[in-house]
Amino acid sequence: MTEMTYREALQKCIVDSLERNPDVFIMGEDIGRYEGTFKVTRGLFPKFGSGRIIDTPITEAGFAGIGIGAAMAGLRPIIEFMTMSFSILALDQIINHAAKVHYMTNGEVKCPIVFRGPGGAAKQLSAQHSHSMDGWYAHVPGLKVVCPATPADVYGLMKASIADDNPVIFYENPGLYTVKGHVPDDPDYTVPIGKAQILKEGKDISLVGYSRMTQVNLLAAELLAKDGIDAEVVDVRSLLPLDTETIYNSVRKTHRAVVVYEDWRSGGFGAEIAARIQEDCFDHLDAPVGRVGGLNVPMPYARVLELECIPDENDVIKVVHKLG
Amino acid sequence: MTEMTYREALQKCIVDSLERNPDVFIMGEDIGRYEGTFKVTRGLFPKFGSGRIIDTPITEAGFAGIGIGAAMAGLRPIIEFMTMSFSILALDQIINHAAKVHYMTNGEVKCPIVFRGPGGAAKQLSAQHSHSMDGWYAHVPGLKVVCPATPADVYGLMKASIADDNPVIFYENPGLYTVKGHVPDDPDYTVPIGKAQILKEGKDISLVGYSRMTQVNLLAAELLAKDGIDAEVVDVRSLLPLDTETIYNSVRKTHRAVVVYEDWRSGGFGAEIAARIQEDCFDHLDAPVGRVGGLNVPMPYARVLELECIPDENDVIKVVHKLG
Amino acid sequence: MAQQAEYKITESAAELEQHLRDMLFIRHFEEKCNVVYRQGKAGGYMHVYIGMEALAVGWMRAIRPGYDYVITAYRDHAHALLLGTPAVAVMAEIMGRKAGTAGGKGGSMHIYDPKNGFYGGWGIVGGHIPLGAGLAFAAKYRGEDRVTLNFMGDGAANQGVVFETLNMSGLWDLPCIYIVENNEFAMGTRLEYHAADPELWKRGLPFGIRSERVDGMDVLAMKRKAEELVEYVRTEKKPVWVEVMSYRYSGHGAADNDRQLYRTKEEEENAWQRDPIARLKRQMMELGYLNEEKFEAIEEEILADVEKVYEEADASPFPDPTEVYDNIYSDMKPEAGH
Amino acid sequence: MAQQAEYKITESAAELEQHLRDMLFIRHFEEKCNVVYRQGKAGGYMHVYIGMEALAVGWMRAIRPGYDYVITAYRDHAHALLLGTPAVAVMAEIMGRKAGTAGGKGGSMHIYDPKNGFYGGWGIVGGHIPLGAGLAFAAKYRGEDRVTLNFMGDGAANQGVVFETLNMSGLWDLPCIYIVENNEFAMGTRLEYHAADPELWKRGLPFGIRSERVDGMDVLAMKRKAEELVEYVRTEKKPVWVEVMSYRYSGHGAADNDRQLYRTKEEEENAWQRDPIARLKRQMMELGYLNEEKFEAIEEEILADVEKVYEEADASPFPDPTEVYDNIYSDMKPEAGH
Ligand SMILES: Cc1ncc(C[n+]2csc(CCOP(=O)(O)OP(=O)(O)O)c2C)c(N)n1
Ligand SMILES: Cc1ncc(C[n+]2csc(CCOP(=O)(O)OP(=O)(O)O)c2C)c(N)n1
Ligand SMILES: [Mg+2]
Ligand SMILES: [Mg+2]
Repeated sequence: MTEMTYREALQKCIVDSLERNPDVFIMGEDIGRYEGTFKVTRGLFPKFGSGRIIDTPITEAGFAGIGIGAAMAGLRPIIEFMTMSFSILALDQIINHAAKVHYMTNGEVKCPIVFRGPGGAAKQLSAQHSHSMDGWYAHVPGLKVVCPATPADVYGLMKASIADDNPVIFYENPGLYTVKGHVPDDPDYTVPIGKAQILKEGKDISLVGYSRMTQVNLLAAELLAKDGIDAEVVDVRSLLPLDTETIYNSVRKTHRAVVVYEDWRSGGFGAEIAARIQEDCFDHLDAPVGRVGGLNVPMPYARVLELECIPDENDVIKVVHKLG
Repeated sequence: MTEMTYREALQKCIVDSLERNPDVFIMGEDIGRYEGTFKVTRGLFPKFGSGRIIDTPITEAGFAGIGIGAAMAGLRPIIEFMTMSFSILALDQIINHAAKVHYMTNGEVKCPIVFRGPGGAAKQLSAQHSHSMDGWYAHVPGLKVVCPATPADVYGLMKASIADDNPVIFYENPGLYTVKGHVPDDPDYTVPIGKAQILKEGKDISLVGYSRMTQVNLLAAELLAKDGIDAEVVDVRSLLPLDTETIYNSVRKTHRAVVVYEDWRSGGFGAEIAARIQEDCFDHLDAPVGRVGGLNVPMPYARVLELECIPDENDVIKVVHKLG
Repeated sequence: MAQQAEYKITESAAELEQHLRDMLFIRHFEEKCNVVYRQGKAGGYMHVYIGMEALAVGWMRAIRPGYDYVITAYRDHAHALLLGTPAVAVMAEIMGRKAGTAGGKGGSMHIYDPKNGFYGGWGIVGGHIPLGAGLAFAAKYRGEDRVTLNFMGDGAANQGVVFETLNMSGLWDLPCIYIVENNEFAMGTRLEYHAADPELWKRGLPFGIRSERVDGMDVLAMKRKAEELVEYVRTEKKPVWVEVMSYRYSGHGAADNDRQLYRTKEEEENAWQRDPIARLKRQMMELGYLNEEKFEAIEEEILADVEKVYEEADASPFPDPTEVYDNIYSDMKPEAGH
Repeated sequence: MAQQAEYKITESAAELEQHLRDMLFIRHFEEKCNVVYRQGKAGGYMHVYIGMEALAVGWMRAIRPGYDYVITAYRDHAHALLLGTPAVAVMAEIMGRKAGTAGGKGGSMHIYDPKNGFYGGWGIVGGHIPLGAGLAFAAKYRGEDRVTLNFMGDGAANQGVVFETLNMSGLWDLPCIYIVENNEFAMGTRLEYHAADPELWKRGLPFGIRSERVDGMDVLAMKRKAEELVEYVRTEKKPVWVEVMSYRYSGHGAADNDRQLYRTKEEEENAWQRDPIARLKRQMMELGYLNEEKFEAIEEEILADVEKVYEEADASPFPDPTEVYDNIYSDMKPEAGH
């Protein structure tokens, strides 16, 4: 185990894969010479060259599609979106092409590609640069969607994503890059896609979240402990497939759940998780499934307004108390 | 009141608006000379000319954006997507531009535009032409989203949508165009955006749906009546804003609810409706909120497979019985 | 209109007959598809290639079959047939059968046969263009000398992603040929109503890409030009943009019953003067390689073949409903049920 | 590089001084923005116009202010200031204050002032280009002779939607001028790494659109050219595509600390030889309209003005948290709460 940041763990896994598999390459805006806006690809260009670390024009649909075509021909591209907000321009490529080609060919063509980048709010990037698109992707059959919250998971899930023969949406968050944690030294360390985990056990209520909200839930659990509430923190990790068993087992034990997500509250993927919990654990619930999401507001610029919009530990605690 | 089809009612409202307001125009692929793929604009081109019935190249992002710019300058465009599936190419324009401009200008710029077209499955159009995008739009603050299920509503809601100073997603369904019903003769007949309606009263269970699924729910209610189950049919009509009061009042009366939607089950907007019902009506529920959605499958071509995917009255009845 | 090519026919009688048979097979296969559709044995959207046969034949006979990559939109039967996909599998797919190229999941618009180098069969206008560039990218990445043929319609040539792809193709020297099948219509919209300048061939120029306009109603001229451009791409390892002038004799799709809305009978009749099959027939007759009887015999034979294809496809079973969940992922199924 | 224009200076001393003042105000306003950002009083992404002043001044002084429409991307301070938006409102927006053009909701990237014809201020690269065409469409629809200036970066000129818009502009004769602010970089990516052919001016040609490449580092040449093209669009009612050669002296945005990754100090120094402010200063001195003292006095005055603008903006309050729900819709609020 070595302690490192989320960014370092992610980069380590990408470098590792580039070194070991010549079919892996990475493509995106300003990732080469400029080393990436969030610096995940720092140092890669001199090491692997312009043939494998590919700076693209600002044409998200176009280079996503080129990646998909390359994957159909058997390569294993990693496509970086500078932010996931910009992947909205590539949705047709991802959803109508990458996600469907395996089905439309009845299994004849595989599409092993990873789309990655930070989603959600950073700091004052305002309305057009702060999208959470995780829920939209998690809605689409044919995609897998992972949202790692820790350095170990970002390593292990990237390993699994590159190895996967299906298109994977690999969802990061600007607020996670500097989070520190221990990462196994085994270069083959893999976290299987589709497995949730319990990051903190508890008996009173299940805090169910993913990506940066898992860190928020850990904080909330600490604070709740002071109020004598023993919260269990369920890190969903993978939205599609969704590990309902781990979630349900937790809820069946605690009899209460709050689902926490950064995306706009209304219609975000937390709604799906909440809907399923009540569907399948109805008789175990002592209270309705609570939800904490982002305000239903285009992200404003002023910090005082922005902070209103992004859910934090106090918002979680408030809903926990509301559920009684 | 005059009896007419959904298509006729829709066209009548559009013609009416074109006649009365010179700022209204309609733009889309093959809507003029070719009279529209689903023939909603039949006869309009000779009547209003190429200045107001505008045939576009196949560039959804581009003409959606031109419409948005025109709306920002005070015109009232109606943008037809040949099918809503293709609106995926214009999502950036709709979501990042139309939906946000009012907020980003703090109210200085209005964007009175209607995006309309049929969404969901028609018949064997397969994976790339059968999208339900209603849930994605209903997730986005700044948009309004309506899904009329009857001829009267398609008239009245189109009237309201054209009059609205905000961008409206006007969601039709290929299966609805030939549905017949009575439409008020008053050319000013308007259905306010944001109001659900009870289409059939009942006391045993609430069938909550929208668009074509409302017709399916009506059928299911008829069949359930034969089993002695008295179902109430709640036609949501407008997803954003969502009239939760009408929905909740129904559920508080029947104590049971099934939410029915055509979109992929996992992550569709039905999840949001279900999540809200259990959040706010928990103590009134005798059973979990059930859901019926489309299979989590890219739409297949063969009719036998396609029919598997699209929810019908039997699927609704099955879930009603399952809830006990 | 593209200049008509001047050339001497150097092909053998057998070669010419093969081109004739290729075109006739497509023509009658597509006619049969229209019948099948009218009978309700095919559904959805179905788009035939009648009138455009010379275009696909010319290109498909200019590449290395099974090695080079081919990708196109939904008007895709001809490309598959010419690459060697069994006609029964194509017809079965169109009829939604298990024996189809995609087990009935794709239908007419989504024919694929990667083993023969055919990557579809796509329904979003313009959407597959970057995919084709990606196939070319893979060839270049691996140091192979495969060429990719990337077909699109004249309407598709307006989509933004096409220009994005051209820019990257020029920037990175992708070995890809972008072929605009200009059949004068995008559904019911005539070229002049959808393109600011109908000379679509110019659109490669601002990206430093070799750009041409050629006649696609003359199979021999088409093949010569195709050979020249394929050779250029294979050796120079650079992209090409080429507008091929053609015409769509049929409606946009089998469901399009409104041809009179956007063109006159007279225009259609004029266009028939350019029929590529009639032209090759004439050329062969002039050379003494063909006479009316022989032509009729060939046509009879092909009609019978097509009929057999249809019957075999029609006798094959529909997919089983349980297959609906198969092959969404390579390694798992989605959550089941409504 | 664009040919340097040959012209005789016919402007009065007062006019020239106004241009100088315009450019100097932008320069110092932007310098102040950088300071404000470093102090943590502005956040997010902020992009300044240093080096490009002549470009915006030339165009903005060639149109009918408040009548013609202007739209641009996130590098938008200069455009607003020149159109008459109060500098305090711009600075306040950048600082996230209630007195800002958008009450603090937009920030540096999203400045708007529709009353002065300014429609923003947009963050998705290329995304606003069809919107600008839509403004022009509205002018044409209403039979007005307004001209729309639609600015974008060299990087933005690759986005597909730009080409889609050009096609429709050519097809429908939209009275819109597409202005590529070619400052040689798209963030950290140099022109030659993002454009297949760096001569971006060619991109209007396949759409039958008048297309030009001009020098944007000479305010007088810029203004002359702008006047000519604005007049063309206003009278001919046709679009124009124009590439303006410029240079970005600053980093991409205030958060970009990696200039050495994509260019050398030497290149930057060379570029400073083309500084548009120094050029106009020289021209005015040659004509005897300016001397060093007077220049310093003007600069002092402007620095003081900018300082006052900053102080006024900084003294103004932040928005109230409750405003977060205001103006999402014109007539309602969304559901509240987390
Ligand atoms: C993005 C998108 N928009 C619209 C359609 C509907 N549509 C299918 S084919 C077609 C016309 C395409 O014309 P063209 O590219 O010239 O090809 P052709 O059919 O003539 O071969 C249209 C509008 C679609 N499939 N995808
Ligand atoms: C669609 C999209 N992709 C990426 C970005 C991130 N981004 C912001 S500015 C920029 C560079 C744009 O360069 P250019 O168009 O030349 O304009 P300049 O900044 O030089 O004025 C990038 C990549 C974005 N905002 N939108
Ligand atoms: Mg065509
Ligand atoms: Mg630039």
